[in-house]
Amino acid sequence: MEYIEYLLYLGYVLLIIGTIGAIVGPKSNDRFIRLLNTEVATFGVCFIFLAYDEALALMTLIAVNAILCLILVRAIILNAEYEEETDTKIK
Amino acid sequence: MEILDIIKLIIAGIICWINFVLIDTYFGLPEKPGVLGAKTIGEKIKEIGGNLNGGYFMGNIVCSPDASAGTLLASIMNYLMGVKGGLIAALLVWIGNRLCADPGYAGTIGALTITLIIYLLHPIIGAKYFVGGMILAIFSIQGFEHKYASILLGKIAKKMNRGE
Amino acid sequence: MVNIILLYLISLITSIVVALLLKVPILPKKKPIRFSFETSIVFPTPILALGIEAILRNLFGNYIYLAFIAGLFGALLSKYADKLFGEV
Amino acid sequence: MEILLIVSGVCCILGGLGVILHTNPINKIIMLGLLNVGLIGMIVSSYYLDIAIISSICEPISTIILLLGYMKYLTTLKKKKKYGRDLPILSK
Amino acid sequence: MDIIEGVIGFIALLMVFRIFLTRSRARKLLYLCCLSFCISALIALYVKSPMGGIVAIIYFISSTLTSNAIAYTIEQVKDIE
Repeated sequence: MEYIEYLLYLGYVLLIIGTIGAIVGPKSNDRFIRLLNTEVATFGVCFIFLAYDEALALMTLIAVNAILCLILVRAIILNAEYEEETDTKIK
Repeated sequence: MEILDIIKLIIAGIICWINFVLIDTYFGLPEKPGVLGAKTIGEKIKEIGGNLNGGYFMGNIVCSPDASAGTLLASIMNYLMGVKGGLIAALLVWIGNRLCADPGYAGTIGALTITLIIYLLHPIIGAKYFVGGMILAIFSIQGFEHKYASILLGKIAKKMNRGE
Repeated sequence: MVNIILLYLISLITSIVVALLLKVPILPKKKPIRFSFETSIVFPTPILALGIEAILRNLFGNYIYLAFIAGLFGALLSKYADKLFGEV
Repeated sequence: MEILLIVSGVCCILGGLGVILHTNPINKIIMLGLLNVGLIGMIVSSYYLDIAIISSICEPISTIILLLGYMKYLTTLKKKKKYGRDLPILSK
Repeated sequence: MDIIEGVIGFIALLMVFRIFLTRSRARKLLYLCCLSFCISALIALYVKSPMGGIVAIIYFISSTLTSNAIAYTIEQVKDIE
Protein backbone atom coordinates (compact mmCIF):
# COMPACT_ATOMS: atom_id res chain seq x y z
CA MET A 1 0.00 0.00 0.00
CA GLU A 2 2.85 2.39 0.81
CA TYR A 3 3.84 2.37 -2.90
CA ILE A 4 0.88 4.63 -3.73
CA GLU A 5 1.80 7.00 -0.88
CA TYR A 6 5.37 7.25 -2.14
CA LEU A 7 4.04 8.29 -5.56
CA LEU A 8 1.74 10.85 -3.98
CA TYR A 9 4.48 12.35 -1.77
CA LEU A 10 6.84 12.42 -4.76
CA GLY A 11 4.23 14.30 -6.78
CA TYR A 12 3.69 16.82 -3.97
CA VAL A 13 7.45 17.32 -3.49
CA LEU A 14 7.98 17.90 -7.21
CA LEU A 15 5.04 20.31 -7.36
CA ILE A 16 6.41 22.34 -4.45
CA ILE A 17 9.95 22.32 -5.84
CA GLY A 18 8.64 23.33 -9.29
CA THR A 19 6.50 26.23 -8.12
CA ILE A 20 9.14 27.61 -5.72
CA GLY A 21 11.79 27.23 -8.40
CA ALA A 22 9.63 28.97 -11.01
CA ILE A 23 9.01 31.97 -8.72
CA VAL A 24 12.28 32.52 -6.86
CA GLY A 25 14.63 30.14 -8.65
CA PRO A 26 18.13 31.26 -9.69
CA LYS A 27 18.07 33.62 -12.74
CA SER A 28 14.31 33.08 -13.07
CA ASN A 29 13.64 36.58 -14.38
CA ASP A 30 14.67 35.18 -17.75
CA ARG A 31 11.43 33.98 -19.42
CA PHE A 32 12.81 30.78 -20.99
CA ILE A 33 14.31 29.58 -17.71
CA ARG A 34 11.03 30.24 -15.93
CA LEU A 35 9.21 28.13 -18.54
CA LEU A 36 11.63 25.24 -17.90
CA ASN A 37 11.00 25.54 -14.16
CA THR A 38 7.24 25.27 -14.62
CA GLU A 39 7.86 21.98 -16.49
CA VAL A 40 8.83 20.41 -13.13
CA ALA A 41 5.40 21.27 -11.74
CA THR A 42 3.81 19.60 -14.78
CA PHE A 43 5.71 16.41 -14.04
CA GLY A 44 4.59 16.64 -10.41
CA VAL A 45 0.97 16.66 -11.61
CA CYS A 46 1.77 13.62 -13.79
CA PHE A 47 2.95 11.73 -10.68
CA ILE A 48 -0.24 12.59 -8.79
CA PHE A 49 -2.35 11.35 -11.71
CA LEU A 50 -0.28 8.16 -11.62
CA ALA A 51 -0.88 7.79 -7.87
CA TYR A 52 -4.66 8.02 -8.34
CA ASP A 53 -4.48 5.58 -11.32
CA GLU A 54 -5.93 8.16 -13.72
CA ALA A 55 -4.64 6.44 -16.87
CA LEU A 56 -6.51 8.53 -19.45
CA ALA A 57 -5.80 11.86 -17.73
CA LEU A 58 -2.09 11.04 -17.59
CA MET A 59 -2.00 10.15 -21.30
CA THR A 60 -3.75 13.37 -22.39
CA LEU A 61 -1.62 15.51 -20.04
CA ILE A 62 1.60 14.09 -21.52
CA ALA A 63 0.35 14.57 -25.09
CA VAL A 64 -0.93 18.12 -24.46
CA ASN A 65 2.26 19.03 -22.61
CA ALA A 66 4.24 18.78 -25.87
CA ILE A 67 1.87 21.12 -27.71
CA LEU A 68 1.74 23.50 -24.70
CA CYS A 69 5.53 23.77 -24.81
CA LEU A 70 5.33 24.60 -28.52
CA ILE A 71 2.86 27.45 -27.97
CA LEU A 72 4.68 28.90 -24.95
CA VAL A 73 8.07 28.77 -26.66
CA ARG A 74 6.64 30.54 -29.71
CA ALA A 75 5.13 33.21 -27.46
CA ILE A 76 8.47 33.74 -25.67
CA ILE A 77 10.37 34.05 -28.98
CA LEU A 78 7.91 36.55 -30.46
CA ASN A 79 7.97 38.51 -27.20
CA ALA A 80 11.77 38.54 -27.25
CA GLU A 81 11.73 40.02 -30.77
CA TYR A 82 9.21 42.80 -30.09
CA GLU A 83 10.31 43.54 -26.55
CA GLU A 84 12.55 46.38 -27.65
CA GLU A 85 9.63 48.82 -28.19
CA THR A 86 8.29 48.43 -24.63
CA ASP A 87 11.69 49.29 -23.13
CA THR A 88 11.91 52.59 -24.99
CA LYS A 89 8.40 53.61 -23.87
CA ILE A 90 9.13 52.88 -20.22
CA LYS A 91 12.40 54.88 -20.25
CA MET B 1 25.20 -19.88 -5.69
CA GLU B 2 25.94 -16.13 -5.74
CA ILE B 3 29.54 -16.70 -6.87
CA LEU B 4 28.39 -18.70 -9.91
CA ASP B 5 26.04 -15.87 -10.97
CA ILE B 6 28.80 -13.27 -10.66
CA ILE B 7 31.22 -15.38 -12.69
CA LYS B 8 28.59 -15.92 -15.42
CA LEU B 9 27.81 -12.20 -15.39
CA ILE B 10 31.46 -11.22 -15.84
CA ILE B 11 31.97 -13.75 -18.64
CA ALA B 12 28.85 -12.48 -20.42
CA GLY B 13 30.12 -8.92 -19.92
CA ILE B 14 33.45 -9.71 -21.55
CA ILE B 15 31.73 -11.48 -24.47
CA CYS B 16 29.37 -8.51 -25.01
CA TRP B 17 32.25 -6.02 -24.73
CA ILE B 18 34.35 -7.85 -27.33
CA ASN B 19 31.33 -8.36 -29.59
CA PHE B 20 30.13 -4.77 -29.82
CA VAL B 21 33.57 -3.09 -29.79
CA LEU B 22 34.84 -5.23 -32.67
CA ILE B 23 31.68 -4.81 -34.75
CA ASP B 24 31.57 -1.05 -34.14
CA THR B 25 35.24 -0.60 -34.94
CA TYR B 26 34.89 -2.74 -38.08
CA PHE B 27 31.94 -0.68 -39.30
CA GLY B 28 33.93 2.49 -39.07
CA LEU B 29 32.49 4.24 -36.00
CA PRO B 30 35.78 5.75 -34.75
CA GLU B 31 36.66 7.07 -38.21
CA LYS B 32 34.27 9.95 -38.68
CA PRO B 33 31.40 11.26 -36.56
CA GLY B 34 28.18 10.00 -38.15
CA VAL B 35 26.14 12.94 -36.87
CA LEU B 36 27.11 16.50 -35.96
CA GLY B 37 26.54 15.80 -32.27
CA ALA B 38 29.25 13.13 -32.14
CA LYS B 39 31.86 15.73 -33.15
CA THR B 40 31.13 17.76 -30.00
CA ILE B 41 31.61 14.77 -27.74
CA GLY B 42 34.76 13.74 -29.61
CA GLU B 43 36.34 17.17 -29.19
CA LYS B 44 35.32 17.31 -25.55
CA ILE B 45 36.94 13.91 -24.91
CA LYS B 46 40.06 15.15 -26.70
CA GLU B 47 40.10 18.23 -24.45
CA ILE B 48 40.24 16.13 -21.28
CA GLY B 49 43.15 14.14 -22.68
CA GLY B 50 41.48 11.22 -24.42
CA ASN B 51 41.91 9.97 -27.97
CA LEU B 52 39.93 11.73 -30.73
CA ASN B 53 38.94 8.50 -32.49
CA GLY B 54 37.85 7.00 -29.17
CA GLY B 55 35.82 10.17 -28.61
CA TYR B 56 34.14 9.79 -32.01
CA PHE B 57 33.38 6.16 -31.06
CA MET B 58 31.67 7.25 -27.81
CA GLY B 59 29.90 10.11 -29.60
CA ASN B 60 28.51 7.70 -32.17
CA ILE B 61 27.31 5.39 -29.38
CA VAL B 62 25.41 8.29 -27.78
CA CYS B 63 23.95 9.76 -30.91
CA SER B 64 22.88 6.83 -33.07
CA PRO B 65 22.01 3.31 -31.91
CA ASP B 66 24.83 1.04 -33.08
CA ALA B 67 26.15 -2.40 -32.14
CA SER B 68 25.90 -1.67 -28.43
CA ALA B 69 22.20 -0.87 -28.75
CA GLY B 70 21.69 -3.85 -31.04
CA THR B 71 23.44 -6.15 -28.60
CA LEU B 72 21.46 -4.93 -25.62
CA LEU B 73 18.05 -5.01 -27.33
CA ALA B 74 18.68 -8.38 -28.95
CA SER B 75 19.71 -9.90 -25.61
CA ILE B 76 16.59 -8.36 -24.00
CA MET B 77 14.32 -9.87 -26.65
CA ASN B 78 16.19 -13.19 -26.43
CA TYR B 79 15.57 -13.22 -22.68
CA LEU B 80 11.86 -12.50 -23.20
CA MET B 81 11.01 -14.42 -26.37
CA GLY B 82 13.87 -16.73 -27.31
CA VAL B 83 15.62 -16.79 -30.70
CA LYS B 84 12.81 -15.17 -32.72
CA GLY B 85 12.98 -12.22 -30.33
CA GLY B 86 16.53 -11.57 -31.55
CA LEU B 87 15.31 -11.30 -35.15
CA ILE B 88 12.54 -8.90 -34.13
CA ALA B 89 15.13 -6.83 -32.23
CA ALA B 90 17.34 -6.72 -35.35
CA LEU B 91 14.40 -5.37 -37.38
CA LEU B 92 13.48 -2.74 -34.77
CA VAL B 93 17.12 -1.66 -34.38
CA TRP B 94 17.40 -1.23 -38.17
CA ILE B 95 14.29 1.01 -38.10
CA GLY B 96 15.75 2.94 -35.14
CA ASN B 97 19.02 3.37 -37.03
CA ARG B 98 17.24 4.73 -40.08
CA LEU B 99 15.39 7.23 -37.84
CA CYS B 100 18.71 8.48 -36.48
CA ALA B 101 20.35 8.96 -39.92
CA ASP B 102 22.61 5.92 -39.63
CA PRO B 103 23.10 3.29 -42.36
CA GLY B 104 22.21 0.60 -39.83
CA TYR B 105 24.89 -2.00 -40.53
CA ALA B 106 26.47 -2.00 -37.05
CA GLY B 107 23.28 -2.30 -34.98
CA THR B 108 21.74 -5.07 -37.01
CA ILE B 109 24.89 -7.18 -37.29
CA GLY B 110 25.46 -6.73 -33.54
CA ALA B 111 21.95 -7.96 -32.82
CA LEU B 112 22.38 -11.02 -35.04
CA THR B 113 25.77 -12.00 -33.62
CA ILE B 114 24.58 -11.78 -30.00
CA THR B 115 21.50 -13.85 -30.96
CA LEU B 116 23.84 -16.49 -32.38
CA ILE B 117 26.07 -16.40 -29.27
CA ILE B 118 23.09 -16.73 -26.92
CA TYR B 119 21.71 -19.60 -28.99
CA LEU B 120 25.07 -21.40 -28.80
CA LEU B 121 25.67 -20.76 -25.06
CA HIS B 122 22.04 -21.49 -24.20
CA PRO B 123 22.45 -24.16 -21.46
CA ILE B 124 25.59 -22.68 -19.88
CA ILE B 125 24.88 -18.92 -19.58
CA GLY B 126 21.25 -17.83 -19.76
CA ALA B 127 20.13 -14.79 -21.79
CA LYS B 128 19.49 -12.84 -18.58
CA TYR B 129 23.21 -12.73 -17.80
CA PHE B 130 23.90 -11.22 -21.21
CA VAL B 131 21.59 -8.30 -20.40
CA GLY B 132 23.56 -7.58 -17.22
CA GLY B 133 26.84 -8.25 -19.04
CA MET B 134 25.97 -5.69 -21.70
CA ILE B 135 25.25 -3.11 -19.00
CA LEU B 136 28.68 -3.83 -17.43
CA ALA B 137 30.30 -3.49 -20.87
CA ILE B 138 28.69 -0.12 -21.65
CA PHE B 139 29.38 1.05 -18.09
CA SER B 140 33.07 0.24 -18.53
CA ILE B 141 33.20 2.43 -21.67
CA GLN B 142 30.86 5.32 -20.96
CA GLY B 143 30.20 5.42 -17.29
CA PHE B 144 33.42 4.54 -15.53
CA GLU B 145 36.25 6.68 -16.88
CA HIS B 146 36.15 8.54 -20.20
CA LYS B 147 39.83 9.36 -20.67
CA TYR B 148 41.30 5.87 -20.49
CA ALA B 149 38.32 4.28 -22.24
CA SER B 150 38.78 6.54 -25.25
CA ILE B 151 42.55 5.91 -25.29
CA LEU B 152 41.86 2.16 -25.28
CA LEU B 153 39.28 2.52 -28.07
CA GLY B 154 41.73 4.63 -30.04
CA LYS B 155 44.33 1.86 -29.79
CA ILE B 156 41.83 -0.76 -30.95
CA ALA B 157 40.72 1.46 -33.82
CA LYS B 158 44.35 1.96 -34.88
CA LYS B 159 45.00 -1.77 -34.69
CA MET B 160 42.05 -2.46 -37.01
CA ASN B 161 43.27 0.38 -39.27
CA ARG B 162 40.10 2.38 -38.78
CA GLY B 163 41.54 5.20 -36.70
CA GLU B 164 44.28 7.46 -38.12
CA MET C 1 11.97 -27.61 -35.05
CA VAL C 2 12.55 -28.40 -38.73
CA ASN C 3 9.23 -26.69 -39.54
CA ILE C 4 10.47 -23.37 -38.10
CA ILE C 5 13.72 -23.45 -40.08
CA LEU C 6 11.69 -24.28 -43.19
CA LEU C 7 9.52 -21.19 -42.59
CA TYR C 8 12.62 -19.01 -42.21
CA LEU C 9 14.11 -20.39 -45.44
CA ILE C 10 10.87 -19.80 -47.35
CA SER C 11 10.63 -16.18 -46.25
CA LEU C 12 14.33 -15.66 -47.02
CA ILE C 13 14.07 -17.07 -50.55
CA THR C 14 10.86 -15.20 -51.39
CA SER C 15 12.37 -11.92 -50.19
CA ILE C 16 15.49 -12.42 -52.32
CA VAL C 17 13.40 -13.38 -55.38
CA VAL C 18 11.06 -10.39 -54.97
CA ALA C 19 14.03 -8.07 -54.38
CA LEU C 20 15.64 -9.34 -57.60
CA LEU C 21 12.36 -8.63 -59.41
CA LEU C 22 12.32 -5.12 -57.97
CA LYS C 23 15.89 -4.61 -59.29
CA VAL C 24 17.47 -4.02 -55.87
CA PRO C 25 21.29 -4.04 -56.37
CA ILE C 26 23.12 -7.05 -54.94
CA LEU C 27 25.85 -4.88 -53.38
CA PRO C 28 25.54 -1.10 -52.81
CA LYS C 29 27.30 0.85 -55.54
CA LYS C 30 28.85 3.57 -53.34
CA LYS C 31 32.25 2.10 -52.58
CA PRO C 32 32.83 2.35 -48.80
CA ILE C 33 29.91 -0.03 -48.22
CA ARG C 34 29.79 0.66 -44.49
CA PHE C 35 28.81 4.32 -44.95
CA SER C 36 26.41 3.93 -47.87
CA PHE C 37 22.69 4.38 -47.32
CA GLU C 38 21.64 2.30 -50.32
CA THR C 39 19.70 -0.84 -49.52
CA SER C 40 20.98 -4.02 -51.14
CA ILE C 41 19.99 -7.66 -51.38
CA VAL C 42 22.81 -8.74 -49.10
CA PHE C 43 22.22 -6.42 -46.19
CA PRO C 44 18.76 -5.29 -45.20
CA THR C 45 16.46 -7.57 -47.22
CA PRO C 46 17.04 -10.90 -45.41
CA ILE C 47 17.08 -9.26 -41.99
CA LEU C 48 13.82 -7.42 -42.67
CA ALA C 49 12.23 -10.58 -44.05
CA LEU C 50 13.28 -12.68 -41.04
CA GLY C 51 12.16 -9.97 -38.61
CA ILE C 52 8.73 -9.55 -40.21
CA GLU C 53 8.36 -13.33 -40.45
CA ALA C 54 9.17 -13.70 -36.75
CA ILE C 55 6.57 -11.04 -35.89
CA LEU C 56 3.88 -12.65 -38.04
CA ARG C 57 4.68 -16.11 -36.69
CA ASN C 58 4.55 -14.80 -33.14
CA LEU C 59 1.19 -13.12 -33.71
CA PHE C 60 -0.67 -15.63 -35.90
CA GLY C 61 1.13 -18.98 -35.57
CA ASN C 62 3.23 -21.18 -37.88
CA TYR C 63 1.61 -21.00 -41.34
CA ILE C 64 3.38 -21.39 -44.67
CA TYR C 65 1.64 -18.53 -46.49
CA LEU C 66 2.66 -16.12 -43.70
CA ALA C 67 6.28 -16.79 -44.65
CA PHE C 68 5.55 -15.79 -48.25
CA ILE C 69 3.81 -12.59 -47.11
CA ALA C 70 6.73 -11.78 -44.81
CA GLY C 71 9.23 -12.25 -47.64
CA LEU C 72 7.17 -9.94 -49.85
CA PHE C 73 6.93 -7.23 -47.19
CA GLY C 74 10.65 -7.53 -46.44
CA ALA C 75 11.60 -6.93 -50.06
CA LEU C 76 9.12 -4.05 -50.43
CA LEU C 77 10.31 -2.37 -47.23
CA SER C 78 13.95 -2.64 -48.25
CA LYS C 79 13.21 -1.34 -51.75
CA TYR C 80 11.28 1.76 -50.57
CA ALA C 81 13.26 2.40 -47.34
CA ASP C 82 14.72 5.64 -48.67
CA LYS C 83 11.30 7.13 -49.32
CA LEU C 84 10.02 5.93 -45.96
CA PHE C 85 12.89 7.20 -43.80
CA GLY C 86 14.06 10.08 -45.96
CA GLU C 87 17.05 10.06 -48.26
CA VAL C 88 20.19 11.26 -46.49
CA MET D 1 11.60 -3.34 -2.64
CA GLU D 2 11.65 -3.18 -6.44
CA ILE D 3 14.92 -1.90 -7.92
CA LEU D 4 13.11 -0.01 -10.73
CA LEU D 5 11.10 1.89 -8.11
CA ILE D 6 14.15 3.01 -6.14
CA VAL D 7 16.12 4.05 -9.23
CA SER D 8 13.26 6.02 -10.83
CA GLY D 9 12.38 7.65 -7.48
CA VAL D 10 15.95 8.90 -6.93
CA CYS D 11 16.04 9.89 -10.61
CA CYS D 12 12.88 12.00 -10.26
CA ILE D 13 14.02 13.81 -7.14
CA LEU D 14 17.50 14.56 -8.48
CA GLY D 15 16.05 15.49 -11.89
CA GLY D 16 13.58 17.91 -10.27
CA LEU D 17 16.31 19.50 -8.12
CA GLY D 18 18.64 19.63 -11.11
CA VAL D 19 16.17 21.51 -13.29
CA ILE D 20 15.86 24.21 -10.64
CA LEU D 21 19.49 24.49 -9.55
CA HIS D 22 21.27 24.44 -12.92
CA THR D 23 21.43 27.85 -14.56
CA ASN D 24 22.42 27.05 -18.14
CA PRO D 25 19.21 26.20 -20.09
CA ILE D 26 20.84 23.21 -21.83
CA ASN D 27 21.75 21.70 -18.45
CA LYS D 28 18.13 22.29 -17.44
CA ILE D 29 16.90 20.46 -20.55
CA ILE D 30 19.23 17.51 -19.82
CA MET D 31 17.82 17.37 -16.27
CA LEU D 32 14.32 17.53 -17.76
CA GLY D 33 15.21 14.44 -19.82
CA LEU D 34 16.39 12.79 -16.60
CA LEU D 35 13.06 13.67 -14.95
CA ASN D 36 11.25 12.14 -17.92
CA VAL D 37 13.29 8.94 -17.43
CA GLY D 38 12.05 8.77 -13.84
CA LEU D 39 8.45 9.32 -14.94
CA ILE D 40 8.65 6.51 -17.52
CA GLY D 41 10.22 4.21 -14.89
CA MET D 42 7.33 4.93 -12.51
CA ILE D 43 4.71 4.39 -15.24
CA VAL D 44 6.25 1.04 -16.16
CA SER D 45 6.48 0.00 -12.51
CA SER D 46 2.70 0.41 -12.23
CA TYR D 47 2.21 -1.67 -15.39
CA TYR D 48 0.70 1.00 -17.66
CA LEU D 49 2.70 -0.11 -20.72
CA ASP D 50 0.70 1.78 -23.36
CA ILE D 51 1.08 5.06 -21.46
CA ALA D 52 4.81 4.29 -21.23
CA ILE D 53 4.98 3.97 -25.05
CA ILE D 54 3.09 7.23 -25.62
CA SER D 55 5.16 9.02 -22.97
CA SER D 56 8.44 7.79 -24.41
CA ILE D 57 7.37 8.95 -27.90
CA CYS D 58 6.28 12.37 -26.60
CA GLU D 59 9.54 12.90 -24.68
CA PRO D 60 11.81 13.56 -27.70
CA ILE D 61 9.12 15.73 -29.29
CA SER D 62 8.91 18.10 -26.31
CA THR D 63 12.72 18.09 -25.89
CA ILE D 64 13.28 18.97 -29.57
CA ILE D 65 10.66 21.75 -29.34
CA LEU D 66 12.40 23.21 -26.27
CA LEU D 67 15.85 22.94 -27.91
CA LEU D 68 14.75 24.62 -31.16
CA GLY D 69 13.02 27.33 -29.12
CA TYR D 70 16.15 27.89 -27.07
CA MET D 71 18.35 28.20 -30.19
CA LYS D 72 15.97 30.76 -31.74
CA TYR D 73 15.68 32.60 -28.40
CA LEU D 74 19.47 32.82 -28.15
CA THR D 75 19.89 34.10 -31.72
CA THR D 76 17.25 36.84 -31.22
CA LEU D 77 18.92 37.91 -27.94
CA LYS D 78 22.37 37.94 -29.55
CA LYS D 79 21.07 39.89 -32.58
CA LYS D 80 19.39 42.44 -30.28
CA LYS D 81 22.54 42.81 -28.11
CA LYS D 82 24.73 43.27 -31.21
CA TYR D 83 22.54 46.15 -32.55
CA GLY D 84 21.75 47.57 -29.10
CA ARG D 85 18.99 50.20 -28.91
CA ASP D 86 19.42 51.96 -32.29
CA LEU D 87 18.24 49.29 -34.73
CA PRO D 88 19.45 49.83 -38.34
CA ILE D 89 17.13 52.24 -40.15
CA LEU D 90 16.05 49.61 -42.67
CA SER D 91 14.29 47.57 -40.10
CA LYS D 92 12.71 50.45 -38.15
CA MET E 1 16.81 -9.68 -4.58
CA ASP E 2 18.31 -10.91 -7.85
CA ILE E 3 22.05 -10.25 -8.29
CA ILE E 4 21.65 -8.98 -11.88
CA GLU E 5 18.97 -6.42 -11.04
CA GLY E 6 21.06 -5.34 -8.06
CA VAL E 7 24.12 -4.70 -10.21
CA ILE E 8 22.08 -2.85 -12.87
CA GLY E 9 20.30 -0.81 -10.19
CA PHE E 10 23.61 0.15 -8.56
CA ILE E 11 25.08 1.23 -11.90
CA ALA E 12 21.93 3.23 -12.69
CA LEU E 13 22.10 5.03 -9.32
CA LEU E 14 25.80 5.77 -9.89
CA MET E 15 24.93 7.24 -13.30
CA VAL E 16 22.17 9.44 -11.84
CA PHE E 17 24.55 10.90 -9.26
CA ARG E 18 27.30 11.43 -11.86
CA ILE E 19 24.88 13.22 -14.20
CA PHE E 20 23.90 15.54 -11.34
CA LEU E 21 27.50 16.29 -10.36
CA THR E 22 29.59 16.62 -13.54
CA ARG E 23 30.07 20.10 -14.95
CA SER E 24 30.69 19.57 -18.66
CA ARG E 25 27.61 19.01 -20.83
CA ALA E 26 29.15 16.47 -23.20
CA ARG E 27 30.05 14.12 -20.35
CA LYS E 28 26.52 14.52 -18.95
CA LEU E 29 25.28 13.16 -22.29
CA LEU E 30 27.55 10.12 -22.02
CA TYR E 31 26.23 9.35 -18.54
CA LEU E 32 22.64 9.95 -19.73
CA CYS E 33 23.17 7.39 -22.52
CA CYS E 34 24.53 4.83 -20.04
CA LEU E 35 21.60 5.52 -17.70
CA SER E 36 19.21 4.99 -20.62
CA PHE E 37 20.84 1.57 -21.23
CA CYS E 38 20.33 0.66 -17.56
CA ILE E 39 16.70 1.82 -17.39
CA SER E 40 15.84 -0.02 -20.62
CA ALA E 41 17.33 -3.24 -19.20
CA LEU E 42 15.51 -2.72 -15.88
CA ILE E 43 12.19 -2.22 -17.69
CA ALA E 44 12.71 -5.44 -19.66
CA LEU E 45 13.69 -7.41 -16.53
CA TYR E 46 10.74 -5.98 -14.56
CA VAL E 47 8.01 -6.60 -17.13
CA LYS E 48 8.63 -10.17 -18.21
CA SER E 49 6.20 -10.17 -21.13
CA PRO E 50 7.15 -9.49 -24.82
CA MET E 51 5.23 -6.19 -24.58
CA GLY E 52 7.82 -5.12 -21.99
CA GLY E 53 10.52 -5.80 -24.59
CA ILE E 54 8.73 -3.59 -27.10
CA VAL E 55 8.39 -0.81 -24.50
CA ALA E 56 12.13 -1.12 -23.69
CA ILE E 57 13.10 -0.85 -27.38
CA ILE E 58 10.82 2.15 -28.07
CA TYR E 59 12.05 3.87 -24.90
CA PHE E 60 15.70 3.26 -25.83
CA ILE E 61 15.33 4.62 -29.38
CA SER E 62 13.43 7.70 -28.16
CA SER E 63 16.12 8.32 -25.52
CA THR E 64 18.80 8.07 -28.21
CA LEU E 65 16.84 10.60 -30.32
CA THR E 66 16.73 12.97 -27.30
CA SER E 67 20.46 12.79 -26.61
CA ASN E 68 21.11 13.13 -30.35
CA ALA E 69 19.09 16.37 -30.43
CA ILE E 70 20.83 17.71 -27.30
CA ALA E 71 24.29 16.96 -28.72
CA TYR E 72 23.32 18.70 -32.00
CA THR E 73 22.12 21.75 -30.06
CA ILE E 74 25.31 21.91 -27.97
CA GLU E 75 27.25 22.03 -31.24
CA GLN E 76 25.06 24.82 -32.64
CA VAL E 77 25.01 26.86 -29.43
CA LYS E 78 28.82 26.65 -29.11
CA ASP E 79 29.15 28.78 -32.26
CA ILE E 80 26.70 31.42 -31.02
CA GLU E 81 28.28 31.91 -27.56
